[in-house]
Amino acid sequence: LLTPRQSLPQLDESLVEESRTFESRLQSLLQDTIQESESSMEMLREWTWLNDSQSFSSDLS
Amino acid sequence: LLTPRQSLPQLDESLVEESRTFESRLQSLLQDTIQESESSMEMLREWTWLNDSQSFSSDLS
Amino acid sequence: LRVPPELAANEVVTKLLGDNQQLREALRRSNLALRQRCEEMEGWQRRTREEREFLSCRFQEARALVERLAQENHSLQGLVNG
Amino acid sequence: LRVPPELAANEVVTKLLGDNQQLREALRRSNLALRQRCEEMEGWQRRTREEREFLSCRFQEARALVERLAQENHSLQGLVNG
Repeated sequence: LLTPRQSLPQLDESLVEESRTFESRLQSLLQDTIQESESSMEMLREWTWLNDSQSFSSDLS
Repeated sequence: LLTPRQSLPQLDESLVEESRTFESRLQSLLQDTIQESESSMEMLREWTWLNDSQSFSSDLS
Repeated sequence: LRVPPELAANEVVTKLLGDNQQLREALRRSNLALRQRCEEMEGWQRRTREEREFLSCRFQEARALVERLAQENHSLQGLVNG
Repeated sequence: LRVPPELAANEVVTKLLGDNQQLREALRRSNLALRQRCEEMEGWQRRTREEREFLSCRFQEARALVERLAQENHSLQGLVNG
């Protein structure tokens, strides 16, 4: 702890600035990651061909 | 801004406590999510059967 | 704890009170941001678990189907070629 | 700005200096945590992009293979059944 005899610590403006920067960086990173993952999952959700070919094959069995 | 005539604001200990709580909650959430996603990807990396059956089918063509 | 009237206009005290206010606000905002990211992450974690389960089932089905078709194909070729 | 000697022991000033110090430390820690999460997230984002590309290729291959095998089986069945 600073003793009151010393100079007052500067309110590190950069400390407050930095917190804003990281807050918004994390927010957009998370948003991007979620969006990317969901749109790629969208594509992988197309599996109708699996059922089509499955019924096709069962002709034989 | 508080005017100095008013009472001193209490140092809301809970504000400092809360920051610790959220920091570690986010840290473990992210760790878990990354780990889950990587171990499930591990499973989806097994595609040798695809090549096996691919060469099998090419007998015909 | 009250600020005594004789200190109310004191430059040092005013500066300290101002800093206190700013730091408090920054920390409060930071906590809010952390909490929001936690919540987003939790929701997303739930969704990806379901997705992965779905994906993993389809993946196993695809593999089983490929193997069955290849086997049938092999048998049919045997019949065709005598 | 210096704390004048006559205020050095003042209860209000001491309290404010202590509080501000604590808030500053908490904010610094919080910033560090945010930065670390950002970095982890960036690394992970890179890895999952590669994984997804791999996965998407294999899925297309699987689909093409299933369709080809089903088609071949169909032709072979035609030959077998005359």
